[in-house]
Amino acid sequence: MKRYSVFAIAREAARYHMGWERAWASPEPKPAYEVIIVGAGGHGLATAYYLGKNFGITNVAVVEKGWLGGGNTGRNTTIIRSNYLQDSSAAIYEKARSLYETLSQELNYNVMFSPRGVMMLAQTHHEVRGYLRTAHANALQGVATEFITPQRVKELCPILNIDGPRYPVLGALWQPRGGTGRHDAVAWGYARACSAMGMHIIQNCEVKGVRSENGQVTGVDTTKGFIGCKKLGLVVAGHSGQLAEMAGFRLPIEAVALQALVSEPIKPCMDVVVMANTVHGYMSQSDKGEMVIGGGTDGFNNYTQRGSFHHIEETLRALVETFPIISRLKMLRQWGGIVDMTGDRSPLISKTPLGNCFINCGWGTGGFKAIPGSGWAMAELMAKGEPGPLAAEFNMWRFKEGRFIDESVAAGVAH
Amino acid sequence: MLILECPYCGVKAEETELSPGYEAHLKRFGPGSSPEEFEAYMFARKNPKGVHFERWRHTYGCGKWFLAARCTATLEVFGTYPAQVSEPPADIIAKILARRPDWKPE
Amino acid sequence: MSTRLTRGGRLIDRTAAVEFSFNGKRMRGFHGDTLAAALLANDQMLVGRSFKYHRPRGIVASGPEEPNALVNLGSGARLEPNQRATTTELFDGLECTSQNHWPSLEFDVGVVNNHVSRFLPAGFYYKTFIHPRPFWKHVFEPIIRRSAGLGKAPTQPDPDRYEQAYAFCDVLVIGAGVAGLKVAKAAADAGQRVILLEQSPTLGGRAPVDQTEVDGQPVETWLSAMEADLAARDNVTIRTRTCGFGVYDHGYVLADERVADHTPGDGRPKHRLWRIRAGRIVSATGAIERPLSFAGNDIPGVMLASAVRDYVVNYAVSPGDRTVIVTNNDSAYQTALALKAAGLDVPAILDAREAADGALPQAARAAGIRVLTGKAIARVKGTKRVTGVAICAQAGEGAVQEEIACEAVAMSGGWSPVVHLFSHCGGKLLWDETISAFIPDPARPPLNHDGSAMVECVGAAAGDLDLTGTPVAIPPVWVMPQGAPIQLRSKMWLDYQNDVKVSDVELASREGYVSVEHTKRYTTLGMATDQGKLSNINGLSVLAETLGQEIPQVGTTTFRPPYTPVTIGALAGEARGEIFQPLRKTPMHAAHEKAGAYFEPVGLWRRPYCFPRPGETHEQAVHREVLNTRQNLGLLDASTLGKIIVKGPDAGKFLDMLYTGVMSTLPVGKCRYGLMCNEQGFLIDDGVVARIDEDTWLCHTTSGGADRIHAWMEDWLQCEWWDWQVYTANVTEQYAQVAVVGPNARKLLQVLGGMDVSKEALPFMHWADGTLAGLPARVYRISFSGELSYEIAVPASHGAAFWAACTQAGKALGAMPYGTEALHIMRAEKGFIMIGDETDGTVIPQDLGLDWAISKKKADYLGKRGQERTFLASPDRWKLVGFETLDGSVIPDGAYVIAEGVNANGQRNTQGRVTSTYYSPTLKRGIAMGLLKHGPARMGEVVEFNTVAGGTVKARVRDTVFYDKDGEKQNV
Amino acid sequence: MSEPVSALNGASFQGFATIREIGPLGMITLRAKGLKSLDKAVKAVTGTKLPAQRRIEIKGDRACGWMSPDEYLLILPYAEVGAALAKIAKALAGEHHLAVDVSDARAVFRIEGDRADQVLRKLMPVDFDWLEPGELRRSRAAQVAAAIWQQDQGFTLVCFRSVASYVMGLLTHSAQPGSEL
Repeated sequence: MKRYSVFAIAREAARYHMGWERAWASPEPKPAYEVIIVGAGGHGLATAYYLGKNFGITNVAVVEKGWLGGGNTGRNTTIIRSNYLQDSSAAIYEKARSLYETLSQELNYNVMFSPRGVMMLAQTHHEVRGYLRTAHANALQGVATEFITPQRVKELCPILNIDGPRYPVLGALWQPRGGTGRHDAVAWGYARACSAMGMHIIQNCEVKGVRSENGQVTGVDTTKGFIGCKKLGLVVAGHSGQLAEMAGFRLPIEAVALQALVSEPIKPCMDVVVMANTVHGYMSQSDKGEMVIGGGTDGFNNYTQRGSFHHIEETLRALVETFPIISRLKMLRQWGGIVDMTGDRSPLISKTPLGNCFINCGWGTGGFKAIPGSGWAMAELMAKGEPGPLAAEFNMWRFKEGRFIDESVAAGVAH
Repeated sequence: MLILECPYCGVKAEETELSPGYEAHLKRFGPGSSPEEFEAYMFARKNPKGVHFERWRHTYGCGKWFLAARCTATLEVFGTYPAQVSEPPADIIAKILARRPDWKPE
Repeated sequence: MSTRLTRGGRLIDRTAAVEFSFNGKRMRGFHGDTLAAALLANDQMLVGRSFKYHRPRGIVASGPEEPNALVNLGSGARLEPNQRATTTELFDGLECTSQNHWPSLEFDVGVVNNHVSRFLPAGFYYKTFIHPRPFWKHVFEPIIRRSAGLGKAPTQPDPDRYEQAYAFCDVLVIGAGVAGLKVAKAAADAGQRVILLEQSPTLGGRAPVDQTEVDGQPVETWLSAMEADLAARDNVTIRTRTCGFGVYDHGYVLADERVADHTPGDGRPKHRLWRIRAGRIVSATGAIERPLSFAGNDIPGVMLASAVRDYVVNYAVSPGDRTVIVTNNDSAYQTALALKAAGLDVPAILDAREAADGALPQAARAAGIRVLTGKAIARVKGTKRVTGVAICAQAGEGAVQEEIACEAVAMSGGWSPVVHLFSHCGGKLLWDETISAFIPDPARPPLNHDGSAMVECVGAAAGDLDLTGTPVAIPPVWVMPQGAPIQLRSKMWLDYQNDVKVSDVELASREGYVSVEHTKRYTTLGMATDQGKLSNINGLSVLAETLGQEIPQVGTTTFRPPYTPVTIGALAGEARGEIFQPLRKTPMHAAHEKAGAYFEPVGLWRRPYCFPRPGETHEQAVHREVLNTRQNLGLLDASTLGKIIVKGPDAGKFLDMLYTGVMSTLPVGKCRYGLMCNEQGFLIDDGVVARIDEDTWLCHTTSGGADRIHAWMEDWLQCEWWDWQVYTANVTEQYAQVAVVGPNARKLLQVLGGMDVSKEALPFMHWADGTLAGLPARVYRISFSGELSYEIAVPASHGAAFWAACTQAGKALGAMPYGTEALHIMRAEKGFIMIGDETDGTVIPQDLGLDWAISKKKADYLGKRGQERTFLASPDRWKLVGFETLDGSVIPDGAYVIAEGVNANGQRNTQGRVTSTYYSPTLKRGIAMGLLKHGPARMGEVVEFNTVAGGTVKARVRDTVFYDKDGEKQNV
Repeated sequence: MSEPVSALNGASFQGFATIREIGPLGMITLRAKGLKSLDKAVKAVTGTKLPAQRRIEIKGDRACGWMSPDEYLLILPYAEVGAALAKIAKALAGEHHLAVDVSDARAVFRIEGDRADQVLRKLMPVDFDWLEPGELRRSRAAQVAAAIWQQDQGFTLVCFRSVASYVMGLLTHSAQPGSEL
């Protein structure tokens, strides 16, 4: 792998950039691999990457039915934060966030992690108490957050209308090292690094069936034929249910549409990420100048990648009230993704009823921020066959015991 | 932005007049049921990419719950029917089969 | 120079001059002009700067596809960034400024990026700015952000109004060109209800510019007749200035009507969002001309041929005295003829095709225009405006054969049907070899709710580019000249706004970003504000060429709404300020406002948090309210509490399933506290239930719970126990409810008069109907504060009067109103739980020591099975206890009880948390409740709570009742 | 006894249509289905027959509207509600039903004028072209529940009392002069 640097660019500029090599190879599948990961989104690629990096397992194929990074990795609002309430959530999201801090250097690919700070507004007294609880939990979890005053909120984000009138800002939970990243670059950077380790990323290869013998997985049938494996990881977000069905089990999951939108680009006016959960809206400004806005989920099963527009309207109402200056901006583009919601809205990183078949799914509306941590934990689970501490609580048997990892209990939501 | 006809009042209601209620025809398991039965009742949702039976409430109308047969991949609606049944009625099944000949009722 | 012609201009009114300003420079135009036309008429060729390299940008197009001519429109509170000059109607006093430059449009420091553009190829930022690590956030990113971003951010709230409206029709036609008009008429003839939308102010589409006749009639004659015909019909609604921008499932279409953009400040809504439900959608959205890729095709003065034609014919604006035409198809010859007809010079038509013998080329030749076939532009000369072109052979590598001086270049690379609306909901496209464009596949349309085709395209949108009566063929010409070397390719712009060049797409392909989505994202092709209307197909074809694949193999990108950007204010609609959300008010709301209440939101309700007096802080007010209630008399507006009537032969059985306790045995006239759980077993609501008569109960819920619990009841009754005979009614708002609380409570009721409320007549946990202060009243003797207390329900229409009567009569008894915070403190002093404080959706009643409210005898209730699961039945759960700090301080809200050591993830172990913590003015010290592992077994133990500052607070575990443990105060 | 006061005390607005808050009206929610004496009970209170699906039967200042397959809205003078409830109780004695006074839980608006429908077309996802005289439509006005029907060259709109000022705000916004559709 040729290293990227400003010198490399200067060198290439002299020859009109004709000498750049492919970021990742596009090989045809081998008959078998030690590990197959289904799904070349951020989570799948990160899983492969850490299998190689942390466990030396490089005989890995990542198969993808479309183009890599083309699912929710390329459709989210790129928020990175770890100010979660429950210990197991905070652990994995903070692991992810801390890996993001150095990911550009590690991958030699600028993923543009921008720790510009994330604030979650408290706009009711109930929300104040909820965020104070999270702040106390975070203090014990090693997650740097603080509860800040309305004045500090205004200093950090001058375009916010903190005086209501409907929901005056009473404070905010502030994570200064939260922020945003460049979503596509995360997938591309991991893909390039995986490819450099000799792993195969096989795009346009849809899995049509999962084969097993004596309760152990043996491989997958794909549109490019059968590919054998000793271990199989299913990391396909919105289509987890379909893959699980092929593998012979049912997941506590429903697939619903989640929407987002961006405005036309304007000059920088907002340096932080703001989430306003009372009114259900969140917003940040991208490096291009677009206001990046997240909406809500539909309440019905949906695989179309199209949500219902009234959710967009609700979000925009809320945000115009919170950020009055956006009223005269224009919505440039809206889109939807299919998210898989579990019974407690927390993910699964788990063994499954099928031997050597592992699942990583259920990230709901909050998966992007977790990618490095999720891949790290999934790689550990797949390499060792047993979960490490990061994944332990996220097993799929917790529902039977009633052992929820419920983040909605505080005022927070899992975006 | 779906429209579904409420079988009680005959209104072609749009989604914003309705509240979604996820999977229909769930069988309740209470005290005495096994851990597996109860878990399945609570969590093991059918999540098909295709024909799905689901609950809707005509919240901004007559307030009644009704059931819909809908395709989750195309959002086509095959029909709606009152909630007081434990399985999809035959006419709804027929309507689905007319448009999805390969579909197999459970 | 570009200028206004002395005659012509079908859309302008030369008798109505309009003054406007651009970058502070005063200019003149005419009524009917677009801003773009008026700028060109004033020789304003340079209108902006590009995104990445800050290159000079001029007007390219004449419609919503314009990528360059974006301005900051207006000023102050009415500033609107990124306004397209090509679709902005000119009005008197219009002010606008150009974007993305510093210090000025003419001299822009950012253009340095242009000079080092070789070092800034597609995706350069992924490959650099990696070291040193903190520099991305603090150095590189701020620079990138500042140089990007286009228009100015507004700084003030929007003073304009917006509104929305619903419409329904059988057939919705989007686009009122000839094709759309014909479809609308046919549908109307068939008796269908038709809505016809047109984004521009006038009907006719391109026909008046591009055609002389329609159906054998002169085009203007045909149009006026058609317009009059449709306008006269009851079943046709025509809306101009209305862009149908998005098609959504089940025939739902959103359209943005620009009601008052051209008459700002006239009091009308600025925009109106139409929410249209259509049986069938017809997309008659025409086609958009494509640029050609030749070196220097981004220099101001290079325009789409159709746009040049529009400016000449519609606005009598000349782009320059000498315009060179470059094309791969016949339609651009119309531009040559139009220019010629306007008396302007066309030095040459460069046609990339080897032969051009159609009617239009023949007409051009006949008009004396020099037509050169097989030719291309090697490069355009000029920097801030075109000065000439160098000509080469299309088949070659760009060797210059001739140079021609000119002031403008009109280019046509063919036409792309506007298939956006067909694609929004999943309609699939076909590649049409004849016209080198994607067209809608009628066999794979988007589906409606009934499985029928939801959208069909007609006219040019369907690929029917037959404008002149002869079939149109457009051969592919993707790069000009065909064998252009990299030096030229790196000067060929695909995306003018985002500065994406042919060489960038080739680089992406070389690096393996070969999925069209990868290419787009890597290069930012098509991500600009025109969303690729001009650039997508050209970029796709370059990608296909580099991959050696056919275009349809490479695929197309998904079209997402909106078709053109839509003002966010229009999408928010009327919902701002006072009507942002419903604000629910109790009948006493006005009285509370008058009394200076500080309100807090509780769901959509507003409830007084406290009633501060002049000079009092909220905290002081709350403490005064608590003490006064405990010592004298407090009045609380409790109207928001949910009240649901449950009646029927099976009502008792039903409530026994709903509540953890037994309600069927409650005697008539009595009240009982009840808990409701969800099927998981978690506590979701609580309240007092009163038995009204033999088969009627009244269930009180929390303020936030009324609608939710009513819906919950109906859910079970309709979907599970539909054979049970039970009716419910939510009567929450029928009653105003006042809690009269404190030692003087009974006295107040006696003063109001009308009912015997003595201890004997109305014991604790009983209710009675009667009359108070002359009003029909239901009095509940219940207490949430530990004091002698009555809750009195009167009809809401009398609520204000009753509150006034209580306040008036209470004066002598020391009555003061109190708010929700005093209520919370008093209930905490008594150890009463609060839904939302002690519960958070993961807490079961058993955790809260509420086992007394759970029937052991019942075989079933909602939540019982859930509570039997291992984790919920575990003896190790955190359970409710009281806490008092050793030093009397208040435990911080949200604090956790720390435990020894750390867990496997290195997080500090915990063993509990505080759920309610207050300074008790009654006890003059901090009090708290919370959940603690094995809590009830640890009375007297000292535990440590954490603080966010890293310290700890020591507190002793105790029972939860801090005040009047024996209930002597409430049982008087 | 004080006079009953409606939510907005009779507020009004004159735009391109006239908006008036009226009431309080007497209103009874009657829940019952398939009872023999139901017709009689309704007739005794409102003087009308039992409405069919989605209909409202109006007679002078009284009416009976179909709210759902087992729910009717009875409208009558405010002062007569007590007596009416007694009549219903008597007529339906021994049969499973629920009749309850909701007069104070509601706010009622009149929207009048040639373009009254346009005010509502801005707020409700209802096809007013097909709303028949005598049809009662329950739906949504912007963000709250509302029921409407045509009556006397205008529309009557019923919503919950607590959101009366919100609904007045909506109607006022929608009826602004110059914003005709």
